[in-house]
Amino acid sequence: MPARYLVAVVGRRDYGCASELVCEVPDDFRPHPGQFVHVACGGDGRILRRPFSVFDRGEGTASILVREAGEGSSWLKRRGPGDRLDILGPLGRGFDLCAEGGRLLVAGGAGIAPLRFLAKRLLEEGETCLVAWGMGEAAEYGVLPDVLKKEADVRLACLDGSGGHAGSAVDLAMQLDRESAGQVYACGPREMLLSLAARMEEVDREGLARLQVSVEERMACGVGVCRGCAVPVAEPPGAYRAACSDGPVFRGDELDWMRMAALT
Amino acid sequence: MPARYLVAVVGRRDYGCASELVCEVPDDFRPHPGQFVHVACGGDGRILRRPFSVFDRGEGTASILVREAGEGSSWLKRRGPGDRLDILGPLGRGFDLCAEGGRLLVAGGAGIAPLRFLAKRLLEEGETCLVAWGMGEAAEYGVLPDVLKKEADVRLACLDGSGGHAGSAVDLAMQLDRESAGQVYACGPREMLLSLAARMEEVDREGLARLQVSVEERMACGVGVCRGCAVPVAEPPGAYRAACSDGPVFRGDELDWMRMAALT
Amino acid sequence: MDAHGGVDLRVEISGISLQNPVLACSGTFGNGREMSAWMDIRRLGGVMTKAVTLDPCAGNPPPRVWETPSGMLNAIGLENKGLERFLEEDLPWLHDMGVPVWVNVAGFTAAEYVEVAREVSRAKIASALELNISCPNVKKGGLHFSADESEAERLVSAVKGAVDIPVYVKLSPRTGDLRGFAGAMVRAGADGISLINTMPAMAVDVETARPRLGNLTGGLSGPAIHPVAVQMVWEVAQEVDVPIIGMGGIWGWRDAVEMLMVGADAVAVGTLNFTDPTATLGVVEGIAAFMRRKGYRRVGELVDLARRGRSGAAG
Amino acid sequence: MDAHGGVDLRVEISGISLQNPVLACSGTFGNGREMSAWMDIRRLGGVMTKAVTLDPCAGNPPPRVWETPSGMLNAIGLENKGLERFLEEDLPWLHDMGVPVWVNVAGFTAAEYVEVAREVSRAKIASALELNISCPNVKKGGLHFSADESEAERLVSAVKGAVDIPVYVKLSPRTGDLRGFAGAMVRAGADGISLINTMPAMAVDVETARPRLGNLTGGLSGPAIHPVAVQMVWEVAQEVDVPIIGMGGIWGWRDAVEMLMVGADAVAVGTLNFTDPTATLGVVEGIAAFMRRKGYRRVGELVDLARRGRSGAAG
Ligand SMILES: Cc1cc2nc3c(=O)[nH]c(=O)nc-3n(C[C@H](O)[C@H](O)[C@H](O)COP(=O)(O)OP(=O)(O)OC[C@H]3O[C@@H](n4cnc5c(N)ncnc54)[C@H](O)[C@@H]3O)c2cc1C
Ligand SMILES: Cc1cc2nc3c(=O)[nH]c(=O)nc-3n(C[C@H](O)[C@H](O)[C@H](O)COP(=O)(O)OP(=O)(O)OC[C@H]3O[C@@H](n4cnc5c(N)ncnc54)[C@H](O)[C@@H]3O)c2cc1C
Ligand SMILES: Cc1cc2nc3c(=O)[nH]c(=O)nc-3n(C[C@H](O)[C@H](O)[C@H](O)COP(=O)(O)O)c2cc1C
Ligand SMILES: Cc1cc2nc3c(=O)[nH]c(=O)nc-3n(C[C@H](O)[C@H](O)[C@H](O)COP(=O)(O)O)c2cc1C
Ligand code: FES
Ligand code: FES
Repeated sequence: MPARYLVAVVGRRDYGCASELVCEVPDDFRPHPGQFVHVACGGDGRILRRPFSVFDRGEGTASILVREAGEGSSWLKRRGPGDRLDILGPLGRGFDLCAEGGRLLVAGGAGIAPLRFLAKRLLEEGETCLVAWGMGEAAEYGVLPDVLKKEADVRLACLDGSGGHAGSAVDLAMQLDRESAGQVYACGPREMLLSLAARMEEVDREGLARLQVSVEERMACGVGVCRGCAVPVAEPPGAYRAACSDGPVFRGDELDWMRMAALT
Repeated sequence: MPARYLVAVVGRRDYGCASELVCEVPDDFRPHPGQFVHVACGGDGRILRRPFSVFDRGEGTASILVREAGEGSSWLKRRGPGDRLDILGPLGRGFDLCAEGGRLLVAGGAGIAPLRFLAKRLLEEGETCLVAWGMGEAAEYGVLPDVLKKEADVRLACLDGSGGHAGSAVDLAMQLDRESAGQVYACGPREMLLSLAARMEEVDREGLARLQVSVEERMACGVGVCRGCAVPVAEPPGAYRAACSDGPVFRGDELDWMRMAALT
Repeated sequence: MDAHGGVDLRVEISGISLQNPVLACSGTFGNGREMSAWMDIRRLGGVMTKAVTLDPCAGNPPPRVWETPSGMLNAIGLENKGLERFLEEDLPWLHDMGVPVWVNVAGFTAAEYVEVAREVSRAKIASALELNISCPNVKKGGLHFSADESEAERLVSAVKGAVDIPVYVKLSPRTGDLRGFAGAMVRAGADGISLINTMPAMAVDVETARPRLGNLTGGLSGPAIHPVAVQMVWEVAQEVDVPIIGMGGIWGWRDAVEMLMVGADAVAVGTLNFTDPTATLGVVEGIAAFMRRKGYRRVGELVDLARRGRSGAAG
Repeated sequence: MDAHGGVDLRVEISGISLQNPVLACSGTFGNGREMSAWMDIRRLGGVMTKAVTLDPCAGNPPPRVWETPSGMLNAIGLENKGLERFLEEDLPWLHDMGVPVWVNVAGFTAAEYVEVAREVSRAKIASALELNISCPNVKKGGLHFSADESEAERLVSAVKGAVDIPVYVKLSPRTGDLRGFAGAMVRAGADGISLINTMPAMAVDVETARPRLGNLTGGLSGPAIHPVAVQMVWEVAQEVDVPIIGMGGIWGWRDAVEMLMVGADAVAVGTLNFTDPTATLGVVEGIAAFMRRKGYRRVGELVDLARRGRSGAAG
């Protein structure tokens, strides 16, 4: 059950442009991979919470990975032991883990957050998975790639060629395994999701049904009441669903990719 | 010349309900007793600065005494070494030091701030002075009374009888020296100033001319442009002057005490 | 009432009994169902539903929300399932919760308002209607009525003629002659006034020169507009004799008490629900604690106190 | 202009040449003298003076200011030394600084507005007038004109008939039919529009049930109202062809650029002056830096870009 928690930050690990904030959480905080927490990010006239995917769930702790993107995330990234966070969660519909065949996880930038948690869970459940993680340059997330490589089969794609595959995460993913994966899980910038969806559709008409994406949309409430986080869906035509409560994870064939592409 | 400074807090001393914040200031920061600084008090949607009297000016430092009165002062009171303050100052018209005869300083609560600085300056200039400081109970300002007693002749008045004179600062002051003082300097809550002015007027018709009060009025700009800090003055009738630039120190006979009393 | 330690929070407006003066604002509480995962909505004074239109409405293209200093913009665009599903799914559910319900009615033409209002009234399980003639986020209907007093009057009388439950009219902060407008609504038959809706507002990303909202403009809500709402309630309360529900940036019990003191009979909490889904109940508790501390026994003692206090002082 | 690294900040509106598009708002900059202790006011695009009334005006009883979330209330009540001393002391001083001056004119009757306007125009050293028909803090005059279009029209034509310098009309956010009102002002002769004035607003201390301001109600300014100002400029820019000076909660260069992009020809900085008396010049520098970074050479390229950008995209 989602609830409001005031959690103590018990650790912070800085990874380049992002920081992992480890918080003490009670046992009843049971996130599913792909779910998020809605975090109050300080005062300064900021009245809305910010959504962050669950990055990890350990013994008595859970963590988020915060990339600085603006004032709220910048405030959050600077928290550390001694601070408390006001969070709502876990929220939203996470990834569907049931699938036949291999799993391919495609992350763009901080989109690694929910996919890392997913990968851990999949491995715990005895599944195999392959992670393609794209970023601008190899140093962007500090030592995080090395940390994650110890946990799972993580391959990097760097746009500037400074490490791993030289190019995008989508290119890398398609090279690695575009036909055999039973399920492709993705999280990243909208452009990345658009290009991935297009490539999946190229493969075969059912490609989008094998895709699950976690979308980023601006949110107010995070709990399904404001309709602020509208995502264009295929059915009924012209309709929207709520990223926060119907998502943030959608099956590729649930979304209206044409209208997704038209959004700025 | 007043200017905007970003000053480093180099010390904080807690005195019960108030804290002294000691800041590093450049040499060209030359406050006169009774002048104030206008301090930015954090974010949280607080867009206006808060005025605080200069409490002390030492070697390369200046300090203010902050009593917690609301959200801004509460934020300010919690600053300490490592923090920086954004201040404008020194601002306003301070006390007129020239006078014949003894000086009596009458403070109510945190109104001690400008009078402490005044007393130090008077003593430095070889004048004598007597300070009557009123508060609710003797413990309210921690050890500050003891600290100040080492510097000057400070007498306490506690409303609850827990120390010094049992009663108000005004009562004490009138007992001490109501006729001989060449100049009476006062700072404190409006009610205190009203009662002091009434008592001074009782003494003789010129009593108010021997009185100088530092008034507290809500301020926006602090520099004389918004006319937000209006203080009712005697001449011309019905007119107001600006606490921030015409004051905060006014001669007793400059003010319209009838209209002062009508304010809430 | 014992639940609040000797303080009676009950309020009766337009013949509707509220157990306390705190409602949830239209559009900020869904139709109650999602919020019931977070709180016991039966403890509210009342719920004002998300706007209901005749036909289902997909709403505006995203992005639909943007944060501003101490406020937020929204341009949801009346997304809702339409009258039929509202009457089937949402209204009965709310009714079963036993909480008074103000159904927020919107339309793109006057005829649509009237039809939605008539059907809701016919369902016999809504406590009242709230006519949303002040939504800044639709091209037709909505705010259009707020700019034209006589059209708004015609709308209110048409709706009144079609229903037999109380009709509240929700005012926009973009109203020129506020007193005149409020008075005209009451003369046209309004049983109560609610205010304020969001303020027309806008933000542009200077890096791209693009508006932050898909709809280009939106409505401002939250603490930023609270002082505006207080002033408007104060002004309208001097003009009309019908009950007033005050809303706009209420961010805790203190803001709610302030609204009552300037003349609101009840208050509604909006954007704060997004920051804290249990906030409404905190406001109820806070009002009760304030009343206990100050020795007030009934909510009515607070209503209009800022004015009565002064005239008392003057008299 | 070399001073700004290849970027030309000059703007010409109503035949008045401004070296940059940043003015200081009326009432937030005094008449320049106090501010000149903090900055070189000759570097401003222009100064809009504190309201001038025919007779000296003592203003409202204190308290006159109160802080609200990301905003402030004021009820100064047009305190000023009156026309005569303004013409003797302040206007010549400002003129000597060589900075364009908009004289903000207020009155308690239409005749007073006209007389002040006539005398200022006669002095031959003011660049333009700004008719303050939107001050929420006086019982007569002020906002009263904003609620009545035809009275406002008569006032504008009467003033126009009495002066030979450009007349700007300052609009209130409490205007119902904004486009209609702005259009009517231009047809009545307004040479330009400035907006927005403060929003009528209020705060009450719940502990005492007393309003926070001596005047009971006041005007809200600051970042809280910025999105409202942006929307209003956007709307008025679609209606009128005369120059627009945009103001309201500008809190840095970004907000100023935003105002230009929705259609303002120049901007004015208000409440921010209270927080930082040198802020206006920071806004000028910030605009220049933005233009350099983005490759804009003239301010005019920014004006209305949010609309032009879109129509460009659509066309
Ligand atoms: C379901 C979900 C999960 C997310 N998980 C993560 C994560 O694990 N790690 C991470 O670093 N970021 C994550 N994000 C993005 C993160 O929420 C934004 O970076 C953050 O809200 C930016 O806030 P700001 O105040 O720093 O930026 P500003 O640009 O100042 O924010 C202004 C407003 O826009 C919203 N906003 C801005 N950028 C985004 C965005 N990309 N997505 C949604 N809203 C945005 C803010 O919430 C705020 O309301 C996630 C977003 C969503 C929707
Ligand atoms: C010239 C001058 C000198 C001062 N010197 C000192 C000093 O040395 N030490 C000290 O502790 N206090 C001093 N004060 C009072 C101090 O400025 C207020 O306590 C402080 O502004 C309260 O801000 P807040 O945010 O905590 O309270 P809030 O009540 O939240 O403030 C809300 C608004 O009201 C204003 N305000 C509230 N109380 C006062 C007040 N008493 N006077 C003026 N404005 C007020 C605030 O500035 C703010 O704009 C002085 C005031 C003035 C005018
Ligand atoms: C996201 C959102 C959706 C809203 N939808 C409606 C609506 O459907 N009908 C309506 O009358 N008001 C609607 N409003 C306005 C609110 O009911 C309320 O009048 C306004 O937000 C001011 O209150 P607040 O500042 O407490 O939010 C909406 C407000 C928000 C923020
Ligand atoms: C203290 C104060 C005094 C003002 N006085 C005047 C005035 O005399 N005439 C006028 O037209 N506007 C006056 N205004 C309104 C401002 O000029 C400006 O329109 C408004 O404050 C919005 O801008 P801002 O949010 O940047 O302050 C005043 C505003 C403030 C805050
Ligand atoms: S953020 Fe409110 S419905 Fe999704
Ligand atoms: S605070 Fe602005 S004039 Fe004094």
